[in-house]
Amino acid sequence: MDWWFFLEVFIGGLLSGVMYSLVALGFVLIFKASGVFNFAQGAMVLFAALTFVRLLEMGIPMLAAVGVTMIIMVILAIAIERIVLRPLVNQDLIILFMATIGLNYFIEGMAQLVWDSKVHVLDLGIDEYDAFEIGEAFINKFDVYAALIAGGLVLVLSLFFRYTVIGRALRAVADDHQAALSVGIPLRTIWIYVWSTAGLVALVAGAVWGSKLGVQFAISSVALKAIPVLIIGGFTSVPGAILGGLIVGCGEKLAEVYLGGFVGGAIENWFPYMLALLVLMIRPEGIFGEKIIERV
Amino acid sequence: MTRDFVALDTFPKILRDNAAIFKGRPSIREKEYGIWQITTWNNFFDKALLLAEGFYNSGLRRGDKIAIIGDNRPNLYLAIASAQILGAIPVPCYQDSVADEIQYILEHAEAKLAVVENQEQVDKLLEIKEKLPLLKNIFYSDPRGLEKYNEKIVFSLETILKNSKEIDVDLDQEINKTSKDDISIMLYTSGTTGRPKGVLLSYNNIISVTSVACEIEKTNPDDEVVAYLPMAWVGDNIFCVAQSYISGFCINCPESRDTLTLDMREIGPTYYFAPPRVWEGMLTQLMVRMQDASKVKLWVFNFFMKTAKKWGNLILDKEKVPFAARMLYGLGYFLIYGPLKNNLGLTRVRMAYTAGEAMGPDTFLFYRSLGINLKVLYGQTEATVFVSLHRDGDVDPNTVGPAFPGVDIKITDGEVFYKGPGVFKGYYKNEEATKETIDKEGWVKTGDAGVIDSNGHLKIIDRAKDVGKLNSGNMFAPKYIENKLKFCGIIKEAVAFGDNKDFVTCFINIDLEAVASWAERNNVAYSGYIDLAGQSTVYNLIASEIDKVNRDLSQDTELNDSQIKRFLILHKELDADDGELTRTNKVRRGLISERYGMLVDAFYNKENHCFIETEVTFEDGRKGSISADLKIQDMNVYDLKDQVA
Amino acid sequence: MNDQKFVDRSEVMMNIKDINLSFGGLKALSGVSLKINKGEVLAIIGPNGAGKSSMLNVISGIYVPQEGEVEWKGKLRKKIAPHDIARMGIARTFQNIALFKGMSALENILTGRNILMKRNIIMEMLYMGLGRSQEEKHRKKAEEIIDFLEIQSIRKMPVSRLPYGLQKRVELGRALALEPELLLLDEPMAGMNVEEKEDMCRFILDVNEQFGTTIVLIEHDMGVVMDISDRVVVLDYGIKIADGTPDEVRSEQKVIDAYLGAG
Amino acid sequence: MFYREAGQFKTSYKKDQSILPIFQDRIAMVAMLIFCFIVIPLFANDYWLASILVPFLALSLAALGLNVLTGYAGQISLGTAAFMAVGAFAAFNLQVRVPEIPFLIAFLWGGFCAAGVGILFGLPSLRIKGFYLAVATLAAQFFIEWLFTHFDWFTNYSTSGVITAPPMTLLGMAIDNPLSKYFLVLSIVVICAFFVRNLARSEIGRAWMAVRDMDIAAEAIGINLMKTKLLAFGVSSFLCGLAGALWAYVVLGTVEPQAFDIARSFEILFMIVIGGLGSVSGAFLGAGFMILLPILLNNVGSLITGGTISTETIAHIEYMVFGAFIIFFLIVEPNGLARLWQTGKEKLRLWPFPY
Repeated sequence: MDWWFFLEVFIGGLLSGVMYSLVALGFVLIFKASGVFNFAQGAMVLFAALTFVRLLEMGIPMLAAVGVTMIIMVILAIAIERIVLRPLVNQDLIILFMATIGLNYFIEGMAQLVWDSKVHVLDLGIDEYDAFEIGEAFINKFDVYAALIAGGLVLVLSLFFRYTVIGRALRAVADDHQAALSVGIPLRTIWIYVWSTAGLVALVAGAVWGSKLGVQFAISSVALKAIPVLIIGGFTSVPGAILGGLIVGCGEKLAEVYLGGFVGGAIENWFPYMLALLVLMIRPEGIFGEKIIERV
Repeated sequence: MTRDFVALDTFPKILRDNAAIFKGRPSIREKEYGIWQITTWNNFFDKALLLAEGFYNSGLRRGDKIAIIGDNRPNLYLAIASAQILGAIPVPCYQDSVADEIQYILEHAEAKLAVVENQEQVDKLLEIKEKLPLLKNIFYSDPRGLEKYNEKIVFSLETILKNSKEIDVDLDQEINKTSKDDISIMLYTSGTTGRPKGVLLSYNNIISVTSVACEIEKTNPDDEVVAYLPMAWVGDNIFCVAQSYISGFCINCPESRDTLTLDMREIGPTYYFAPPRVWEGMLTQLMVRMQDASKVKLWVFNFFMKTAKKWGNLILDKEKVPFAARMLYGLGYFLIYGPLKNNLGLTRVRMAYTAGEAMGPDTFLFYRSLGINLKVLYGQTEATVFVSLHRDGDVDPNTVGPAFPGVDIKITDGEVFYKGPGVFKGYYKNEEATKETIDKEGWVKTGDAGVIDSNGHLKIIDRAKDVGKLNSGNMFAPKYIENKLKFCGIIKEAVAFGDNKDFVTCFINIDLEAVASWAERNNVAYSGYIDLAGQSTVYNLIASEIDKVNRDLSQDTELNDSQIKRFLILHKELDADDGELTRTNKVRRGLISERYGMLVDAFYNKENHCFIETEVTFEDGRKGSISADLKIQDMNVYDLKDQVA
Repeated sequence: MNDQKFVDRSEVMMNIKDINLSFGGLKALSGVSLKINKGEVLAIIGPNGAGKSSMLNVISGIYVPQEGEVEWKGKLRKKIAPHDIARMGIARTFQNIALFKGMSALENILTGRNILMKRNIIMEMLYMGLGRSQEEKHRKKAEEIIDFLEIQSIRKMPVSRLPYGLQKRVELGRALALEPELLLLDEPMAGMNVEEKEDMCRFILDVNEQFGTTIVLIEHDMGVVMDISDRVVVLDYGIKIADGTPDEVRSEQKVIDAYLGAG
Repeated sequence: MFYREAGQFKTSYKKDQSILPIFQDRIAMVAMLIFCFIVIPLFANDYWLASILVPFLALSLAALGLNVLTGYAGQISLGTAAFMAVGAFAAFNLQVRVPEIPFLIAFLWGGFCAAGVGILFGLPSLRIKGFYLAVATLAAQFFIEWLFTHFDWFTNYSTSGVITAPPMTLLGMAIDNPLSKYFLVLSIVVICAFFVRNLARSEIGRAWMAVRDMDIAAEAIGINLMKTKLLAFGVSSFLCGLAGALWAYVVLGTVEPQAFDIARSFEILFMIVIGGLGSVSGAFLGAGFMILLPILLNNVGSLITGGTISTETIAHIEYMVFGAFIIFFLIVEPNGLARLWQTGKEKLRLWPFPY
């Protein structure tokens, strides 16, 4: 067995895992604040990425494009809160879940209708094929940068959560809605904030994924990748999301490389889910998730 | 189907015959455990025999009385049949009468046995058991809550039906022994005054009258009737029991009081009797419900109601009607009348009766316009119900129809007298009362004031003894006025005064349901009956109705003096439990005028308000008192002249 | 239903020997012993947080105390699957109504009969043979309960549309449908108006009388309970402070304190 | 308005519990069956039969299956298409291996295999709820899709990786033209619908609904959650498997695993959300809606823009419209078209009264 190769695969896995975490982060934010499992996160990633790339193509400078996209995402967030969440407030979670599936379809449709469904190249000025050499292992630079960006975002977010009023309010909401209100910020505002933040995360994720795979419809399916990440990491914990991402990342890479061969390959589609299932059977609330206690 | 009621001259004989000719057909259905449980004629008869044995064993003999107390339940009808087989006399009592009312009747009737519905009634009887030495046994139909009773005299009907011992008489012979002049049943008339009197009705009375009624209406074994009227009331015994015996149709007993309307809907009776207040109640409810319908719907409804008003009755009376109108009515029938009748459970009604009180012409015509063949009859317990009756195609809302076949009617100084095959055998143990009522030629005094109109219809004005004179010397017929008031739908009860007075005044009871919904629509806030009744807006509402009546009365030469000058709205609903109404909900005029004497005085002492405190009985029997300061309102009256002008 | 008229109240149905129950450190019940006699109406009362619900769950078998043992009909009871509790003859109602919202009152009660039905998917699919006959057989039983609880008029209404009091009644009906020997009522009168409470009391007593069902109810206010129970047990902070007839308990100083203390 | 219920009283539980207790409803049902079995075949052309009605019926069956699981038993599933795939491939393989097997048997076999797989992936439902469960079913979705793509054995080593349904003959008649196919599918679907309806009103159905509405209470009255949920998974997957077989044999003819991708799963989920959770009619209404809406959009689109509009754009709009409808229904009428139908019926029964 070639340990360098193993290391290479392993690190590669970790790095791509970070990107999963990035998407998962969006889910966690919203779940923490509103208990909604936002299936539309993937679509939001797509929408953000498309918007961003199209703005760039229009020749708008990078930062401006980021800004505009952000504004659009915020508007989207507000719209969602008003049109979808408000009427469904304190409905069954499962209903909300299905609503976000609908939302997912809507946004996907909209994204491609407003912009288009071609594949767009997004260049963040990072060479995708350049790589660091560690011993005999090659580590893709791009992945490293992506990881750094992701890490940075996570850092920013956790600071935001810890040191801003909104942030604290958000944490409060996660624990208990009444408490949140006592902080003095109406639930609705909070939701808008959360969804906007999720929008931001979507943008970053979109940009990173986009520049890796090219911005296209397929991006929205990274959401499906993120779900097992959440199951493993737990829906309510940011660190959980990170770790979950890493686990899934290298788990699937290693599985692909070392098992895939025997079973005809392309197993990374379902492997994370099987992993997730395993976790679920052992610990239904995920590794970091808070235990759900049912009152008799 | 014509049957020979000379041979079949008693109910036991008819029942035995029915068991043969209607074998396997339902005689009585009861909704129990969610479905309509059927008792066929033959097993009704078999059960009756078993029960008869049981009664015989517990000492019931020819001529003995047996009290029947409870809601309409097959077992109680069964008990009546069984008693009759033994030649004993069933005495049904009102299930909601209080203990001492029951006690009087059982004492007076010397009842040996009592068959009751449930625990409630059993308790009532046990409470007065000591005072009824003659009462040997109590049988109950519904065991609920009675298992633990270890009273020696209380038994369940089921036990009898299950384990009946052999007896030394042949029931078949017993049945043969019954003859047409035997007493079939004894019914106590609630009587607006004094103690109730036991009216004795022979088989002949009932069968002769009923068979004619069946002839007129062509009743047949496929008819359906819902038994919901008190068993102690003659109506139930004729319209349900007797007629079902004679024409073999099925009696349907509702599941419970509060499912009556549902059960009515399910059964969809073909034959329906209801006192006016029920019909009126239905109509008010219907209108109230329609109030909340959408604009469009309401428009359609009103449109077709107009159509019905215009043509419905003509069509029902088989008169000539333009084709277009028929079409329109047909459409209306599909869109409105049909569904409406369906909702009221009246879809299949072939014959509908009302009696007992006068009914508002509008209400009356409303139902007829829907194609419901509603008819008024005038009757008494003493006449085995039928004295006069509307006939198909000869219906007049203001009368009670022409004399019933075989009945003669005469009016002597304003009072209605009749004679015929239905005339009762007398009051039980009350010779002089009997003499008072039936004279030598067999004319029966009704105590009602009435007239026979140009086309031979009898028209009832009022209780004869209530008809008084105003100081002006003009006739004063309180009931007539009160009814006119009640027809408006928002007045539940009215009590008019004026005998030996200068002018007419009256107490009003508002119809809570109707007025409440009016209040809602006009957002008038109120906290309860008393409050609502006191509201000046409500006073004005009532005043406007009274004004209509006054205009109406002013056109009547004899009655224009009877216009209402002053009125007040009572702070409590007149209630049978307080003795203010009879069990059949007729106002006890005398009692009221003395209990509320001070109010009456206030009327004529020109006071414009009066404080009163009255004792009331609550649902659960507790006593309490309510007081209020009642406002008295004046009305303006009209002369004949300014009508002409 | 099992019409066992005269029940021998001395016979012990369940014997709970000084149990301790705690959730992660915090004690819910400490050293509580309790006998439930066959055929009695036993009320467990106490201020909020006295451990009433925990007690009920111990009785029903959902919670297994860390210490102490529970004897059911003279035999030591081990941990049981929640769905087997009913099979032991124990039925319960819940504090905040736990009806099946998607069903009518009748269906809710029928569902209570499920446990007594046989499952045969083919026959039920064809709605023939057993599939149909048992539906009809048990419908009869359900109807008897409906009749008993006087809810004929709302038989086919969806429970979600019923007023609170009636919902409680339907839930009682569902529990009765199991034909239990032991019936646990978790605050049966909570949030009812006086009239509804009176009705409920009447039904509880009738159940006890007619079917000889042993009844354990927990209530938070003493009032009503005192009139209908043969025996009252008072809990306070997870400790049994009184056990006896209503009158005995009423006069118990500790009880008065506990209640005044709890306000 | 059409109802005349007065006089329709029930004298036995048999009558009271019959599937359509109201006379007017029985009439309506008969009328509808006549319409489906006689009128449609008389007047519908091949286009309608082949490309609208038959697919509609097949998907209705799948929706019916999912409705058993999600609507009645309250267990959400995103793996419907996977179970359909199992049905299709199992049926196909049975016939390939054992050629003389009649296709109906093969269909049943497909159903049972699907049921087996369904139960397997239903096992997690004992520990997990709501969308956690959805994840488990997603696992099924991806795993099975992958399985059929990567193991040629399932496709009988066909180079193109697709399966081609053997010709079907029933009692000597070849079922090859749209009409015969229509009759075949219609019959199967009607029968299944009848069975589901019966289950729903029996002890099993009540157990399912009890678990759905309040599982704690359900346990307290002795309902075994595990058995009940797994049974729901089994029955549901059986129907989906059957639907899958129909989809492969009758609708497509040649199928690749991607015909049963996650999009299909969502499509069917949408059908029951829009059609109505927990009702048989809902499955059909929803399927009808999902089939007809695109066609409608197409026509409307080309009408407005005079045919210049690109199919791609239409597709995007379709996405948006579906999404919007889902949200709309979840907000306005969580019980879907079926409930609207119900309320309409109630109105008719109460007519002319508002309540």
